[in-house]
Amino acid sequence: MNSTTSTFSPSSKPSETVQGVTVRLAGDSGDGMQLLGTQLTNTSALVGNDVATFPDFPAEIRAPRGTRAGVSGFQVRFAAEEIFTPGDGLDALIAMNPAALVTNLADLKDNGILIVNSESFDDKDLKLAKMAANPLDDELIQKKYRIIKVPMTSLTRGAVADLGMSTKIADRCKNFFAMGLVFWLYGRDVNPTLRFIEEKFSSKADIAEANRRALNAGWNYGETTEGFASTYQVPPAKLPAGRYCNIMGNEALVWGLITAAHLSGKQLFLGSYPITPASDILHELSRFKHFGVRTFQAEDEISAICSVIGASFGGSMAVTTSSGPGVALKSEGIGLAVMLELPLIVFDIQRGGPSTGLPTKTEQSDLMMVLYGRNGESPIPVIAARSPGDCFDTVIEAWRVATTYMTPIYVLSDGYIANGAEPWKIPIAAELQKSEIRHPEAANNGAPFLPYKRNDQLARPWALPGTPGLMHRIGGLEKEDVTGNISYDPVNHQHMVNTRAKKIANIANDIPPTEVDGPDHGVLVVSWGGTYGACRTAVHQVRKDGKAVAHVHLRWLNPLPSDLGAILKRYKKVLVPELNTGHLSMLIRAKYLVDAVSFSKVQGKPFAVSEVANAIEQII
Amino acid sequence: MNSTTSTFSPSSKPSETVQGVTVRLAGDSGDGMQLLGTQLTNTSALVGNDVATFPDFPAEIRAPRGTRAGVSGFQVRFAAEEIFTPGDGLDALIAMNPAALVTNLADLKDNGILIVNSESFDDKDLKLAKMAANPLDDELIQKKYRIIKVPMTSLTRGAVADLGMSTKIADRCKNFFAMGLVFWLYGRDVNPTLRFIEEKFSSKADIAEANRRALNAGWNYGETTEGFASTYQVPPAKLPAGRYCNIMGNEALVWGLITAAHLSGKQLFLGSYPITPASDILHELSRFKHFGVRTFQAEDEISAICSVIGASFGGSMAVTTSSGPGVALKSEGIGLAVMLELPLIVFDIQRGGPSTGLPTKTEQSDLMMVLYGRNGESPIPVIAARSPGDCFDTVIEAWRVATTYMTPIYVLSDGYIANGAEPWKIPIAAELQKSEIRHPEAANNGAPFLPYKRNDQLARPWALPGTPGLMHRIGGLEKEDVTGNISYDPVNHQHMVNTRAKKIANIANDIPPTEVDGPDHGVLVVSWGGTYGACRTAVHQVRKDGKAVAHVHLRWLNPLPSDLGAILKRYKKVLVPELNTGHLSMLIRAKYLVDAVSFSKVQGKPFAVSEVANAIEQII
Amino acid sequence: MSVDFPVLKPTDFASDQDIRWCPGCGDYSILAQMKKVLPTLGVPPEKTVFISGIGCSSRFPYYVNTYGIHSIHGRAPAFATGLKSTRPDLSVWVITGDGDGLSIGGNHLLHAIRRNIDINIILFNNSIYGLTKGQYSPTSPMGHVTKSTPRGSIDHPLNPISVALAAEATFAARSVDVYASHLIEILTRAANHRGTSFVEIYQNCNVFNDGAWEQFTDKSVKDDNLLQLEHGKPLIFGKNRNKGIRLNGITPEVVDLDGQVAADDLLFHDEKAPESQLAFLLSRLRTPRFPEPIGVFRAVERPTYDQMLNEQVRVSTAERGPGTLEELFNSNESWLVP
Amino acid sequence: MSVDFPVLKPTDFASDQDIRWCPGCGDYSILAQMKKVLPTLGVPPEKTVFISGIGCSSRFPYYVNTYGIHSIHGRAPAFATGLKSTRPDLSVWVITGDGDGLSIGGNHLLHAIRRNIDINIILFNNSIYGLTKGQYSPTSPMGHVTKSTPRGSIDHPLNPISVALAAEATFAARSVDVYASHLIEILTRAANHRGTSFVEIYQNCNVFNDGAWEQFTDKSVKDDNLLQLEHGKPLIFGKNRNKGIRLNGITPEVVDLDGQVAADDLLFHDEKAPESQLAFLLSRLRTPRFPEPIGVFRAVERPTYDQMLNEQVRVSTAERGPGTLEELFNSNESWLVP
Ligand SMILES: Cc1ncc(C[n+]2csc(CCOP(=O)(O)OP(=O)(O)O)c2C)c(N)n1
Ligand SMILES: Cc1ncc(C[n+]2csc(CCOP(=O)(O)OP(=O)(O)O)c2C)c(N)n1
Ligand code: SF4
Ligand code: SF4
Ligand SMILES: [Mg+2]
Ligand SMILES: [Mg+2]
Repeated sequence: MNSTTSTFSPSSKPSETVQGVTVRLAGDSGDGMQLLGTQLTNTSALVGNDVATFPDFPAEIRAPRGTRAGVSGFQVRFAAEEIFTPGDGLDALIAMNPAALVTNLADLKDNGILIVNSESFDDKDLKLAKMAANPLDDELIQKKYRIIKVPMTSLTRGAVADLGMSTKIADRCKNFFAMGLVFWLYGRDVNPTLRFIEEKFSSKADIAEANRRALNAGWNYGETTEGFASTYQVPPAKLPAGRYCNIMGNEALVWGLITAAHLSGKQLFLGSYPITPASDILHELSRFKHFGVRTFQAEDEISAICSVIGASFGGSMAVTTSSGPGVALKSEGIGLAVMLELPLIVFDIQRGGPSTGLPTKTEQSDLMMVLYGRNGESPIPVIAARSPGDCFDTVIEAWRVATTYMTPIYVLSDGYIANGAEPWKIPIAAELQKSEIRHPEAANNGAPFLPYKRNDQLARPWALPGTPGLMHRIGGLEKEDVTGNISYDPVNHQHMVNTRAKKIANIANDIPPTEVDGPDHGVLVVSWGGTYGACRTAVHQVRKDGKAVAHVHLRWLNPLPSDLGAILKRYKKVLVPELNTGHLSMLIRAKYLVDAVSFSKVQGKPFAVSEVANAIEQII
Repeated sequence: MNSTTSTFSPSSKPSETVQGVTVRLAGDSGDGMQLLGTQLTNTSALVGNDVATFPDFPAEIRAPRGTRAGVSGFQVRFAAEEIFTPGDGLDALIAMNPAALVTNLADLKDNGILIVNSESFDDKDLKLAKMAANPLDDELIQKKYRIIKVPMTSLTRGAVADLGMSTKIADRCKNFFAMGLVFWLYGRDVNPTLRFIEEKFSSKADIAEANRRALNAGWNYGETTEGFASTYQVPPAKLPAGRYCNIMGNEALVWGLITAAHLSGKQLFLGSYPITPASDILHELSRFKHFGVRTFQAEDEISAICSVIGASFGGSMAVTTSSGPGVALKSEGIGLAVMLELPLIVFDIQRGGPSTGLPTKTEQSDLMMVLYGRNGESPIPVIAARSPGDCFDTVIEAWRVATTYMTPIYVLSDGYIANGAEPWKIPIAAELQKSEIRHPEAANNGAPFLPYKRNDQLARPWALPGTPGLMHRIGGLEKEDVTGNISYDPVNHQHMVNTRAKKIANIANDIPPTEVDGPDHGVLVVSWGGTYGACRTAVHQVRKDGKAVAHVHLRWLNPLPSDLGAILKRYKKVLVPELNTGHLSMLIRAKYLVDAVSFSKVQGKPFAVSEVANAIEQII
Repeated sequence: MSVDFPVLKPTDFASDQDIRWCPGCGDYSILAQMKKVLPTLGVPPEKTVFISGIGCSSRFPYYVNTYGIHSIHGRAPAFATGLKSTRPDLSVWVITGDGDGLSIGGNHLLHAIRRNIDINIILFNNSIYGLTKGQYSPTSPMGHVTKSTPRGSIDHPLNPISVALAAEATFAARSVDVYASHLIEILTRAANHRGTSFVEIYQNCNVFNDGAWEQFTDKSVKDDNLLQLEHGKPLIFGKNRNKGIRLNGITPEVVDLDGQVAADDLLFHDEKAPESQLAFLLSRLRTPRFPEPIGVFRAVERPTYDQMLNEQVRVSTAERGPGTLEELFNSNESWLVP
Repeated sequence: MSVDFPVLKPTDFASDQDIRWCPGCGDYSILAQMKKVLPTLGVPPEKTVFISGIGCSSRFPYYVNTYGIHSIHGRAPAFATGLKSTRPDLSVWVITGDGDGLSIGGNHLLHAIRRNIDINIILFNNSIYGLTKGQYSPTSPMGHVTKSTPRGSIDHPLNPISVALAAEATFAARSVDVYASHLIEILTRAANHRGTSFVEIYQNCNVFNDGAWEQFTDKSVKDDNLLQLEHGKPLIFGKNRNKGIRLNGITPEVVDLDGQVAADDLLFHDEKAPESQLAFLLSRLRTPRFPEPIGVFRAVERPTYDQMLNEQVRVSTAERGPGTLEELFNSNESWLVP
């Protein structure tokens, strides 16, 4: 639905215009910070700001109240210019309790705004957060930041008092009070959120009313109390014209899948087993049955990949989604897909490893696994999305390549992209390019069908069960060229190994020329995947200081673009920032014998722009 | 048992002395060629020759009689000098039927001896082998080779005639007839084989007698017929003094395991799931229960690796064995072992891939998988055996490292090593070095035990269940340094990732200086695993022609020896022959930025010496 | 369906591949009977798919001229599930072995059966790992001496029919490789059952486990060791059909059909029993104490997974109309940038 | 054993980790009862090992001060098998969930049970995937609306006890998270049983599947929905114990214990029945038609895997003498090179 024009009266207090603001909302998992953050994001997007978000929640469903482990955070940056990251330092931090404060304060800029619920800092709360003294009384903190203590609990209770609901329920509205206050502070329109409340709580009128009141109470608190001298205004960003919506990575991925299926006239089948942070793709897709989407929650990841191979054999657009440990389990099945040369997509929404690792944190440490984690010579194309919205295009390109070359393909995303959000320019459906897929037709000449007779792309025919005269058997044993019969012949094996490799290498011919951002000399920063924003921003920053720094962001990890070697040679230094111990840098060094320097971070967290900028400064 | 001195009368015909002979025995899977080959090997070893073998059998249990698919071959080279391979060209080929002849003739040297069972070349046999004409009538073949047609069927039947057994049974003795003939041709003592027959058929006296007669009939046939002008003698090789036995790769591996367990005072536990060519390790070990060996045939490879982790947690020497597809399935479990930092050995007896591939053929294409086939940053040491006998030492070294550094470790072998055989100098048990393993003792101070407090090797303590006061829980989630408690702290994660990597890298300090065979300039050939023999021989050959070629054979693939970088830099050219598409060469290029050239062969077959020699000549 | 369809012959289902099983292997007979059954089902070769795992038995698909996948070890039911869910128009068969289906593949078997996906799973039970040359399998008896158990197996064997029933099977049956006509009947019924049909076939591996089922194939004793299940009929067996199975409480016992006991006193078979306890009880009958039943243990109706999955798609589409990209792209709140 | 052992208290088994389950989760009660049971078993903490997979339930080992492994998803029984086979002196517990144990881990569960390895497997059945925030599980009822099944699940659920029995279980039992005393009794019996003890616990996930077991915990109705199994006793239930289960042929039926039907006419429970059909029949009793049994379905003796494995080692050693390296190195024919 489109945003209905709102009758929204801005604050009467003086307001200061700024180019961008970074806010983090932190509280208990139960405090509804994620909801608060999403509302602030959408509302900001609706007024035309560019936005970028970074939700960060604990691995436990509901870690104990008030503890540091239980803190859930949501960071959002909204700006009047194009932005690529949710920002490094915070302009404002809303901390609903001591644990939230202590675990997030380090990121707050000097003189930044610190809004706390002053009523959640009693001894019990401090003890839960394992804190000796009350930070609010801390001299230093009071000097360093603009602290605003708000008795949110009682104010919220007051606002909903005459609705006669239990204080337990009443207290649940606290986040809407905080929301109102934040909305006031940044001159955001409350109407979209009011609409949201109406829908979300349509069945519970009293709850809806309570939240509405809390929201307004928060807004009015800002307007009336001395605490706040002025509000801040962030003008709309100059985004390319068009209709936009705010979209999350996994959401864009789902839309991309449905679109790709639609454009290629295929039925979409997902075979998957739940795992963080990939589960939402299964959840989302299962809601699109009227698009002809079939989802299968398998008994495990092995069954998932195998079901997908079966569906692909049958002619569906078949995909499977997982993360680290689940992807490892699929290795054997994917190896078979390589041998069968059937098109399908495997999504690895990377998380912190090794083993179970850090399930809710982000990392790029599966690259080598998806490239080489199979027995034998088993080449597979690998493509990576660079941002939430980019997942849409990545999926469409992946499916085009998978079907053109008849190959399984890996699409890499990560927890940061999956749960992050950004404004996304909605394409005109009618303008999207159809990609029809040809299947061999029935043959009645009695000649045996040749399942491994290849076309110019070295792709074999995708012959579908049900087609008369094309009956054939395929399997995991090495097969004879052309006929596909089992063959143990040494020369044939060599030929097939070479052919499978060549087929994937040829995909490079389909990859558009590499776009280089910046000069053709000096330092080249090469990145891939979710670090795009931090790297691009950092490069621009350093370049502003007159340094010669260029940026290449790779969408394709296998094959690498054919022009990459030439580009690399132009630069004195090559820096490869990765959220792993240097996977891409190893590939580049091996392939091009270029002394690429790895800038590695493995902390379960995305790069801060400043970190990358410093690394660049270092090697200049 | 030791060889009893034999009363063996050599042939009365003239005999020619040669330095070495390569013979291949080829026939139907049912024809007992493997048995024939083993006997010829052992007998040759017993007379002091150096021997090397290469059995080659079909994937099917019993492929259809007489077809090319059903051909089973066994190649053995016995020599008066030290040899590293079973040889390229054949001096003699024994072909029991047309299929065996066509599939093997190409490898027979010009003027080589070709012995055939002339009675298995009728039209039916030719049809089965899909041959139009009878090769025995072929002009060219008769010119090119010294062809000897022996009516083996009727001769064998004749030899056992008065035992009154069915011709079906009688014909089963054909291979012993052929054996007798071959033994005569190369002046081999028949007594060991007579002893073997006695044991093997102790329960079936008539069969034993029939085989004995067939063997002698074959021997006498050589002695009496015109066909053979002279016999060949291969004098003993000058091997280092000591007691030797002939040993196969998987056998040496089993002995190494039992010995390592013995020397470290550990109970050996094998958790495994059958798969070619690793199954024999399970079979062999299950026969050593009186050595305290416990074998567990798991329901699958995942259960196998997990059972092994459980056994290691309990304090056993725990190992698992598999090949390509099975190893892929273990990835997730091995990732956990990395996180738990428990000592265990994973064996990958490599076979032809990808997927099910070529189960009975050899390949080195799992290297990248064992290095990188896990989610997240998951470093594991990797060591590779270079020959059948070397498996023994490799296993002992692997276990030492695994326990010293508290880490899972990969040992790589392959089908060629596993089924190949060579003479092996039997160590003096008493002289083998004991390696005792320390486990922390009971603590009663009530202080919490610190499972991730490390020693100088960065190894954590191996605290065993049953020890009072050391109770602790470990798991796959990232853990806090020292305490091992779950930790999502970014800095801690970085520290643990670095520490796990550093620990494995440190193993390089334990690796002896790299032995370089040859000059310090010119071309350096770098190899690993089962290609040792072919590469070493080829390098020597080329060097004989006065060329500057050196050879480094790597036992450790991860970490690479610390002196390797310096060595590589000394050479103008670096050649890396591998039975894969260039895994090690990629590692070398990435790590040392040396322009290593990959010489790749992926045909399910070992290198021929000539192939490697040519490759060297090419780049000189 | 078969009506308007040209008559097919076994040869129409014979592939051009030469067969790689050992001479004398029980697999040959099963293949032969399958080739006789397929033409009678009214399903053309191109609408038929055979999916197998890895093992001697799993070579099967190469020998029938239909579509087929020789997949990986133990996972065939998962491939079949993906295929049948998206292509309900196909007739999908799974060929597996006692190792492939019950060792590494036990879980997929369990879940395919409980979902009642409309496929036919044929398990070749030779109580041994054939292709890997003779290790014991999950159906090998305790004490079985094999390559990997020189002192005898210590694993209590699984009973395939019991497992299928506990997996909520709607169709479970058993036959023997060499009983051509019986095997034909069972395969035909399995093919015609809607839902997962599970069939265990006693198959002889004459190389690594010869004679494992001798007691059921040896003319002189088989009639006393086999019990042919017939729906609605009392459980009678024996060379001269003079023995029967009677219930004592809930415990079965073998009785002689002499004057005392009449057929009516015996336990009657009911393959359509809504609950599975009778079928389960029958699956527990083992020699030497009892004869072992062959035939259909259980055959009941339950909606199939593929049917329900596609029904949900149909209903959603009917309710909400076929999805369009416009609808998709506008499911989030959006704004216009001029 | 417990005699010469210092008396232990529940606190001796409490770990120093703070518990990360949601407030109100059924797991708390199970943990509390387990801590009461452990000190009574005469096994010191250092001889006790808890091994779990992945899931909320699988966090369990962190909360008991014994040795423990929080392993990977679905594989806990395999770790336990390796440990117990080599360390029969340890008391090994497996903690798993309905997803961990029956979805991804179904096959390992099956094989651990059939081998009768001497471990205790406790399955926390909340009919949902908790840790991953609410997808349906193999025990979720048909039609269950969850995150991954917006139009309701179409997977026919598995019955954990039936599966365990088909896996040849020697011990199978069921209890409910909030029935402290009953749970203590069942856990104690599971611990004391030699062989694989399988225990299913109805556990409430108050966040993603609240009230799934309400009919068994809600005072007003529970007595009519629950049947407490007692060995050798007739199957009687109901608030005023006025209802029973009677066999009609092999079909169970609910009868009122009015004048007509006496307790003696009812089906009697026999947990020691050599064959498993009675236990299986009981496992099929489901509401609303029947009350659901809790207690011990089956408890019989069978040699354990670890026992037999170590026995083979003992016997081989006795027969052939402890192996020496000299013996090993000379098992092949050898020759001397001077
Ligand atoms: C992942 C994997 N593990 C192990 C193997 C080796 N393997 C192939 S078939 C087989 C067992 C076959 O036994 P069964 O399923 O009973 O089939 P049969 O040969 O007896 O017909 C094994 C262990 C494999 N191919 N793949
Ligand atoms: C290989 C792998 N796949 C998937 C996951 C994600 N995952 C963790 S727990 C779980 C299911 C938990 O359900 P259950 O076993 O019922 O435990 P509960 O949380 O309900 O106690 C899943 C799918 C994982 N950790 N590893
Ligand atoms: S090994 Fe046994 S099962 Fe396999 S083909 Fe031969 S006889 Fe048949
Ligand atoms: S999500 Fe459910 S099962 Fe998990 S801890 Fe919370 S209440 Fe318990
Ligand atoms: Mg079998
Ligand atoms: Mg659960």
